Amino acid sequence: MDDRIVKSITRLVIPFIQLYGIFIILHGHITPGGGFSGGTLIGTSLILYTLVFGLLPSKKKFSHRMSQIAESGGIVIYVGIGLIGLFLSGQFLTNLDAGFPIGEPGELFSAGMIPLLMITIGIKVASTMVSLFHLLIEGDLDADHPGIR
Amino acid sequence: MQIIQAFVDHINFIGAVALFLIGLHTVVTKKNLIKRIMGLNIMGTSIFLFLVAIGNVTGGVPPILQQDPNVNYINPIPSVLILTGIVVVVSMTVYSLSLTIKIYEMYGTINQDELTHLIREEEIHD
Amino acid sequence: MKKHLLSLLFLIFFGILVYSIMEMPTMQNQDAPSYNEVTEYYIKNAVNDTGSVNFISAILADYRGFDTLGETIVLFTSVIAVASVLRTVKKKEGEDY
Amino acid sequence: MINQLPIINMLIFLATALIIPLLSKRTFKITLIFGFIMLLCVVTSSFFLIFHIAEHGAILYQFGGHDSKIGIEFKVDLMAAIIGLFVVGLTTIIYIYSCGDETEGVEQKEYGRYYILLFIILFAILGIIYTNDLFNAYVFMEIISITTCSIISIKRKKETYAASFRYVMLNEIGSLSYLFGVALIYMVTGYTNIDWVSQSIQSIWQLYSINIIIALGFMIVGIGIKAAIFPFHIWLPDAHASAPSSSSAILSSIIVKVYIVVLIKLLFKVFKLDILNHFHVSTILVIVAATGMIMGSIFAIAQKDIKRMLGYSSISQIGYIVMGIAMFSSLGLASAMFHIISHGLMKAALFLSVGIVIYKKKIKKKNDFEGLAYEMPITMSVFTIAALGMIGIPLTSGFMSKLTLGMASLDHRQGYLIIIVVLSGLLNVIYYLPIIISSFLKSEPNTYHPFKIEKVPWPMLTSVILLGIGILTFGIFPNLIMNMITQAAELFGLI
Repeated sequence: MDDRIVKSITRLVIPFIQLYGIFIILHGHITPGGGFSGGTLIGTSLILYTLVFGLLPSKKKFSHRMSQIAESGGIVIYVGIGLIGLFLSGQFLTNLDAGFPIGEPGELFSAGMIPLLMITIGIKVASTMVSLFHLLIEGDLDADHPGIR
Repeated sequence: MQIIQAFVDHINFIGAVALFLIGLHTVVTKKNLIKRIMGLNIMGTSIFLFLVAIGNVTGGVPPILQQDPNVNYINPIPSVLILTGIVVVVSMTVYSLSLTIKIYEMYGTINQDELTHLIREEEIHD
Repeated sequence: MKKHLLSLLFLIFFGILVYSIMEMPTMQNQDAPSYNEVTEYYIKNAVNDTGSVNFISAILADYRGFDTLGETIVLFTSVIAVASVLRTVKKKEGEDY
Repeated sequence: MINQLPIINMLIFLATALIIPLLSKRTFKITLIFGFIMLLCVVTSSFFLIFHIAEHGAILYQFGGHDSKIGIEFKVDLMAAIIGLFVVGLTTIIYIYSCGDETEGVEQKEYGRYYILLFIILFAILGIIYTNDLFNAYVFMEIISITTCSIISIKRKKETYAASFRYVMLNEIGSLSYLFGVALIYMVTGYTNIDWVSQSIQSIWQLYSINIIIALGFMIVGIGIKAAIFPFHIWLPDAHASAPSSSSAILSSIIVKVYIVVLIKLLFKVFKLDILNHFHVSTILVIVAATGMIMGSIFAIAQKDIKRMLGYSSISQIGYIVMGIAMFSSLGLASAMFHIISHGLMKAALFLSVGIVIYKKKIKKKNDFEGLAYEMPITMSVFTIAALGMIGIPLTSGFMSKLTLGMASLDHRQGYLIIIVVLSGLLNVIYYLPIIISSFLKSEPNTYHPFKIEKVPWPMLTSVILLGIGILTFGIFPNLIMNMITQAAELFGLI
């Protein structure tokens, strides 16, 4: 798409969408929301970027390699947090008994491992959304014009 | 009159069931593959609506700790189950969409009837 | 003809389900059988158990955290599955799984 | 420490799936060896688990240290341990086969992904077997369905996509039906943990019987679609015929069986006999199973494509398993579990030996098997053993499972069921025996080369031989596992 207004508005809006997504992820244990909603928001902002600026610039910003790392890394961190619980307290995915700090309920830094898990889920969901969208678009391009790439 | 009252009282559940059957009907009868996928999504959504309706408490507040100790919280568990379910349905949708793209690339159609016809022709051809 | 028969079948099924909904415990208040001691436990103790003010997050990431692990794996799987269907062979080395 | 074994087994598979992409830069052999070592680790620990559980009773494992009422719980009882070992062991054998299987549709670059998906399937299977939570089972069910669909569609052929699209659709309808059932059960009980649900259901089912019956119907239909129980089998032949051979073996001998295990859990742990007898579930299941046994065989006779024929044969064999379950007695359950294992071995052997033939000879039709045994004696011998097992000839494990099933039906005062078992066996003869006879005895003069034996890659041959030995072992010494299975079946508290 080659439209100056759309492009500049998108440039303007994307940081705010992402900021809002990060806000929702980080406040998952205090306010409604959490990893899924926030991750989807961040993913949507990148999808918007793809729609406006095209596939190639977007892939430069968020390559397959990067999304692979984000996806595998998300699970690895999740399982790692679970394993901390297993070693320190004897059960997989233990929260407070494993020594995660409870903090002051209602504050940003509280609730032990929950914010960590939320961040993990957020990263994972965001990268999954984007890479699924990219994959579908690429597949569609191939289906319409075989041999374009 | 009583029947209407009963309908209004159970409208969430009836809506959920109706959506479930609409989705199932779409999946079973429609020939367009994309419409089938949409039917599956409608089915999934209907079940989420059903779960939300189970957990709902009239006049309740969202399950986030309030200062006032006398408020009625809605049941948080169905919401959690839905959050998990949504993601699952999303990934299933994406996978079936990718298959649709590939089927379109291979056969040039996304109509189930034509597809069956083409596959049968190929089998005879072998 | 077949189409109408199918529609009729669905209508009958709908009727059965609506009838059975009338018999179900559909009260939307705290007397519902699903609003039992488990829910009350969560509402009463989730803050002390997990430190999270949002009960949904507490259940999602702590009490039922294993479900959420399964769900992240569903996402991971879906990416690999879609990639295995759609990504064509011509691509650079080392960019692949 | 032994309490942690179930979760550690699962995490090993998950870790393997995550490490495989990192090994993509090196030669593929390293990945294969790495995966094999991991599988062996889990096989060993599953052995430990069985002996531990047979001695000390079921392992209960609560995630996060929460009470089973409010958290998620694993309950590894004897049946779960046995099925777990069966799944992992059989997958190891199929894995050995798949190492030698170089082309068979899957492209070189897809190998890594294929094994990632395979290990994620194993993770989810162990989860669904071990878990004691209805919703958790749903999550794993979805992982299994998405991965199985993609190990079919990973073979980039035209017909594969159409087959796996149909499989996805039916699978998703099945999962959503199951989820609807879970929602209905949650509505009246407020729990998702199986023990608590069943405890709660026992006291309230007369009050909300309509909820229970609808939930039961939706869940049985949902699992029936996934397990290809007779009227819902339409996805199975296409999917089996178009998938790569090792995927077909996994699909037919493991995935379908796992859903049967879920069905067993659902019937005998959640709903229990009172409710089931009240709604006449036994009769319905017997009818479904009997029609499946007969119709599956009849459909199989009509097929020309050999893999499709094996798929229809699977439908009829699933009928045997469901019939064993439908007797609602511990002998019937034991026969069902024995048949799960023996059919797993036999169907894997059939699919893999046919896979070798397809790999080497590129033939798919039944009629092309003439004189093949002269060129591939070992493969065709294993094929013969497994096919005889399907028919139910003594000395094979298939005979033992049919014998137990017959005994169970006599015990259940339903002796007429034996007629159906025998009839289905005879139908099996009609479609298996001609292949065996034509491959061993018939020989066209132009295809007959008495000393030209085809060279087959050793991993494929090893796995097929292992399966053949397994079938004979369980046929000659059934008590190796039968005692344990009977012990496991008695734990369900049936008559």
